[in-house]
Amino acid sequence: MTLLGRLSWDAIPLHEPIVMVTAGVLFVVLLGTGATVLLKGWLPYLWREWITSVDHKRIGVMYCLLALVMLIRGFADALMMRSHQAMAVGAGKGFLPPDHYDQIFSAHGTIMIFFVAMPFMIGLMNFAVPLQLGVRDVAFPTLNSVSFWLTATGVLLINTSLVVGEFARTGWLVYPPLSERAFSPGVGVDYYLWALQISGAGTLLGGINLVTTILKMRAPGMRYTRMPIFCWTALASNLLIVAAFPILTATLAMLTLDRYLGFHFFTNEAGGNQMLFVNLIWAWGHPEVYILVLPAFGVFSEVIATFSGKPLFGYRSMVLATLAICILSFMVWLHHFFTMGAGADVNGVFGVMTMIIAVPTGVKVFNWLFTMYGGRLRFEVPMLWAVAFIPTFVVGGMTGVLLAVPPADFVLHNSVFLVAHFHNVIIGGVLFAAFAGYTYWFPKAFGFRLHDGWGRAAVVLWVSGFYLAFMPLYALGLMGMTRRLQHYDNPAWQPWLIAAWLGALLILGGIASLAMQLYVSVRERRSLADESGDPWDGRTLEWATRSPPPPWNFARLPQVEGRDALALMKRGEAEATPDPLEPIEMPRNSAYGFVGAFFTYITGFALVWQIWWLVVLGLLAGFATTLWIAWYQPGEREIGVEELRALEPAA
Amino acid sequence: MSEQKGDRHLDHAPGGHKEGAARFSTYAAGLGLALLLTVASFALVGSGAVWAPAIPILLAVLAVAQMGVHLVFFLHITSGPENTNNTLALAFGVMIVVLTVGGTLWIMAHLDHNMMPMAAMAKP
Amino acid sequence: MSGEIADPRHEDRSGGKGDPPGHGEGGPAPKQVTVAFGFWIFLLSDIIMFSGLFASYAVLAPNTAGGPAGSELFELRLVFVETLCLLFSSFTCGVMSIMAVKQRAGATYLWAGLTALLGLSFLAIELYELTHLVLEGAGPTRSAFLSALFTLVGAHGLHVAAGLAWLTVMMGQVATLGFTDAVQRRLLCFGLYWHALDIIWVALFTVVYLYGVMG
Amino acid sequence: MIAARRWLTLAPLALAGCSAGVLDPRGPVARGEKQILLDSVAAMLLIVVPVMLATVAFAWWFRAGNRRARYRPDWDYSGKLELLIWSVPAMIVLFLGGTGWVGAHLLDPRRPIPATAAPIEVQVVALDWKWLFLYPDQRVATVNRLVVPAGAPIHFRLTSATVMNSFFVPQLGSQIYAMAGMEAQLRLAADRPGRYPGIAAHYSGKGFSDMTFTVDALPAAQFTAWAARARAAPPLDEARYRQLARRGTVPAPLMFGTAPPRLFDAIVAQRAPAAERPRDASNQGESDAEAGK
Ligand code: HEA
Ligand code: HEA
Ligand code: CUA
Ligand SMILES: [Cu+2]
Repeated sequence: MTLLGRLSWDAIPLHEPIVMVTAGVLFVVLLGTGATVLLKGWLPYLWREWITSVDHKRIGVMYCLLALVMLIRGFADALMMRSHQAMAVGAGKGFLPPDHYDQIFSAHGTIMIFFVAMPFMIGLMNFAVPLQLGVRDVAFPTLNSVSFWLTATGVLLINTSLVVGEFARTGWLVYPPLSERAFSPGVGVDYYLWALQISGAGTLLGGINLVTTILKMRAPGMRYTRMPIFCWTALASNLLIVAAFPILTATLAMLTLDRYLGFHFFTNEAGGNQMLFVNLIWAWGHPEVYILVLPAFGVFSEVIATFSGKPLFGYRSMVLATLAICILSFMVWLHHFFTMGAGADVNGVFGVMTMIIAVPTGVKVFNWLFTMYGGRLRFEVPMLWAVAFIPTFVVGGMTGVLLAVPPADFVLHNSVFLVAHFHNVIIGGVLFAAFAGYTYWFPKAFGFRLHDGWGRAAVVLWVSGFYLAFMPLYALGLMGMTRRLQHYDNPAWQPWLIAAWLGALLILGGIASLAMQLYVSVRERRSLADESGDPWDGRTLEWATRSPPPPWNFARLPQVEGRDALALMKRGEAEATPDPLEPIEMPRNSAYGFVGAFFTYITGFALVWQIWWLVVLGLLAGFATTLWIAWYQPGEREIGVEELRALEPAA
Repeated sequence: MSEQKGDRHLDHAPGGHKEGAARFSTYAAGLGLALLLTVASFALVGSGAVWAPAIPILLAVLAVAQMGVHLVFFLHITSGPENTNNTLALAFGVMIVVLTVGGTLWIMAHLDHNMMPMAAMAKP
Repeated sequence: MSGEIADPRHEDRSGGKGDPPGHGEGGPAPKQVTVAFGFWIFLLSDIIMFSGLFASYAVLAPNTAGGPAGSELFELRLVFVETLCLLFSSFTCGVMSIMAVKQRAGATYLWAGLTALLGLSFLAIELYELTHLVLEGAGPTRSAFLSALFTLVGAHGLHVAAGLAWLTVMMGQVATLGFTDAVQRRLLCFGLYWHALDIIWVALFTVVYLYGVMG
Repeated sequence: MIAARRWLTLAPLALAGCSAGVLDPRGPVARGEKQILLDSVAAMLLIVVPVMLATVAFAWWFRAGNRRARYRPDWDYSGKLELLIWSVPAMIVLFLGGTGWVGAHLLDPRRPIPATAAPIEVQVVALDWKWLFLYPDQRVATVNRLVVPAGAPIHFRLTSATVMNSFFVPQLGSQIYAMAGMEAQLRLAADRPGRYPGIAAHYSGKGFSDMTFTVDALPAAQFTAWAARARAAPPLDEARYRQLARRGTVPAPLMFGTAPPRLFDAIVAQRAPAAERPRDASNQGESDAEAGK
């Protein structure tokens, strides 16, 4: 079988019913979608308006859609784990054999972080930042499409592992030596490595794009001190991407060399050093969690200010806190391995540095509170998420700071207390922000609001489900339960795990409400329509254009006179003098992202299975595509004043 | 060339040239300085010119100086206002490099020291 | 004033009367500035990637696992020649970009050719050195130290090779498309890339070779 | 609502106390750590509880429908408040940071525990998926059962013959990683005789969940008697070690009368006899026979 490398029929897990049923369902859904698209003749539309689109709004929406699809896989895994652990006590071994269980928690962590939380946050930033800055697109629209399709390639590759081969059984951060060839000879880790390298490249390019956009592409008058706070957090988050992802690239590359070419970076033999991997992966991993949470803070800042009918309190200290978190997040990574034995001085320094992050974060929390103070609060769904977020996140932050105290971490490390901590900050922080931002910007993206009742139901179910699912884990952690257990012997743990399972079921209800909300809203889109373009009485520039915005966002770039630019205009303090329209140039669509990603996928798949001829072929094809684009770049299209006037009667 | 217009304003592309500046001579000067520093570095090794334990430090200084030469003469990074963004980005990058490399070396040194086998000191 | 900035991507139309573009007052920066700045950020991220490799090399350098150490392997004379190649190529690359700005195609080819020649010589020497090591039994699988060495040196070498491929493509573009704005921007980015590789090499010859021979 | 939240966070603390976890310490290290844990939580609740109350209070009072609340649409800065919101968290962090710093030093895993009794040496080897305990002084060895004298400090030296793991007895305190080629140190002590569960706290592959052990703290005299009895058990010879080192779990604890001298050092130096089967099968392999039967 040298022609197909390591690939053979054995790679398809025919003997595992759960996998085969999942794969079957997936296949039918994909086939059905494909058939519908073809039969209804939607393909040209999809190709023209979405797949080859370089419009930041479309790309943002596609990122969020991708996250939504992966949510289903990530949550299915979570539900399986919770159900399994609820019964795997003593002689009962649950329904998942260790082989499968170990794949599930690894896949859940990997997918949730890389393919749910990341794309969702990136999608929101992609959509909202150029609008808030008052410009027409990101700095490099074609590159933006490339970033998205590389991320999608990573998603596709990781999901291929469900059907062809296996997933890694090493936890979401593939610690060696367990992930070395000696202990994990299968393709699971290889899938992980290549999927992350490919999507990581996309993320890095996206980060460069947004940093450049924010620093170099702002509407006239949009000084740094006038930027909406979401743009500031997006800047900080993308700076972290630019700074942290290269470290991940290097680290994973070294593990790849170990596995593929027999190098000895992290092996047990020949002087390899596994601690080096742990050190490097967290040098990326800690900044990563702030990459996720900083834009979340930004979303809440916008939401709370808007629905309080007030400017954000303490803008300057908000900016300062954001930048402080951005920089501090590179000085704390050792707190993930206090128990490796670096000694008291090192542990002490990194512990204290970690706790210091609580100060700027606390400042943010207080600023939100004082924004609400003296406001006129409207409890629309985004605001409900924000109000649920503050107390929830504060608990998660508190347990985080507790873990930062080295002696406390010595007994809590790797326990389910830690699992509770990070779900507390990720769900209570990042996910709630994702939902808030989704509800908040949805009318901007599609021209109609989301259904209110189902949104409220989702809030209630998610919040109560979250508490029920994760508070028991704090207790279990204190009772000495460690993470990643396929089964356990202590019957005292079971009631807590059953409670956690019920909590996960409530969350399932929350997810169902979100799905219902989307369905109902699309059906009733006429009655939910928003003609004004400004459904929430917004304060920032994205609400100054119509919904959905035209491809060029603004027929004339707005002139910014101060912070909360739109609020000022509404007060009449910044009267927009109607300048004459000017022709604008819009980038043309490009198939480069999609075609390039296709060849990247082939290359990635071939690398996983070591089909070397296909690797060469894929790389050559990718290179040829790049040459093609270098010569025949679609370039830009000028939209003349007449055309513009016809398309934008209001202008 | 419409691109050149940007140069009149206070915002420079990294590596962009100022109009009319003697650019050939800039590169020549950069080359000369870089050669000087390189020769000095290589000559220093194994020469008895400096107190031996100080050589690594001196080499590091020379390397940093040479990087500075490259930045200024080849990449045209300056401290002028038109370069603020470029310089700030560079400073951020340098800070990250210093933090990760420095932190890694510090952490790994402590780990190695603490976990050195008590009995078998000699590495196999 | 807002109407004057109708085109965000192409050029600045503030007419020089107001504040600089891209600094918040004058609207979006001209495309040349955005592209070069974006590429600059990319280079910084690349340097951070190398810093991960450097840190790993520094940690693993003592772990020779009974195999040869750097002081037994490195040949400083070759490294010196390699360094000269790169330094001179940086100079020729600089001259090439001057010629490109002046839109002198012939001179651009000439200096690009020199740059490529110097780059190729660098690669040839490096390749010779590495194969020599492998043949001596000091290949990358021998010890953690050698794994890190080959990876660090190899990553830089790969960057140089990629740069040469890029340069070739760019000359093709100059020949077929002429000195369009897009080609000029790409040449500017190439220049940045090539000079950045030099900076990494300075760190590399100091940390790996000079420190290495001192043991 | 807020009360319910507080209850939710605090109840586990109260309820968990009665079970064999970190809130039920049985040694000086664990006791110190529990104290630090509770102190830190208390210090943080000082600020966290007001934040939660304020959230609810502000949200309630400033709702759009409340006409009595004063709407101040331009109030977005106050220097005094800014000072307050930077300094109050800073003070709490100062306290926690100080505690953390001192605690990191006083409870450093390598730091000797002050005691009158002489410390006992135990060498710990993480295998796939079992714990091997070597007693260099008593010259005996056990698997998955750690027997120690109560009251005496225990000095552990830990390594792994395979992947990374973490040695953890929740009721005795601090866990620490066990890694191949390296030798970590840890000092714990049990106050009183008793039986405490011990776990592998770092995922290590297929058999990880079964990699548990028990700690039996015996009165000093009984410990000596136990060691004497243990010496009568069959020896841990090379063949036996190879068998142990191979991947698989053991159904019940094992005991060995003698162990090769310097076995631990050989494992650290990676010169120990190899596992019985070559390392072809993974940690996740399909058919891992149970070792040591
Ligand atoms: C979005 C994700 C996210 C966020 C925001 C955080 C935020 C924080 N995290 Fe968390 N963390 C994770 C995701 C996150 N974490 C993940 C995924 C892991 C585990 C990965 C794995 O092992 O698999 C982890 C693990 C982890 C550990 C390692 C534990 C271990 O492995 O043993 C530690 C230890 O210090 C820690 C600490 C912190 C701290 C101090 C914060 C702080 O930023 C929190 C700051 C916020 C507050 C403190 C609340 C608000 C502040 C106030 C109201 C002011 C006053 C408060 C005080 C003065 C206390 N985290
Ligand atoms: C973003 C990160 C993220 C998220 C959201 C979750 C969500 C959940 N997680 Fe996860 N989890 C991790 C990251 C995450 N987890 C990581 C890193 C690990 C460690 C893995 C390892 O050990 O290696 C882990 C491990 C982990 C475990 C293993 C614990 C152990 O080791 O013993 C369990 C057990 O039940 C669990 C449960 C859950 C549950 C029930 C949810 C559910 O409550 C929530 C499910 C969430 C959703 C389904 C919603 C997400 C949707 C979107 C964001 C899209 C937006 C949608 C719309 C706008 C409509 N998680
Ligand atoms: Cu298998 Cu989920
Ligand atoms: Cu962290």
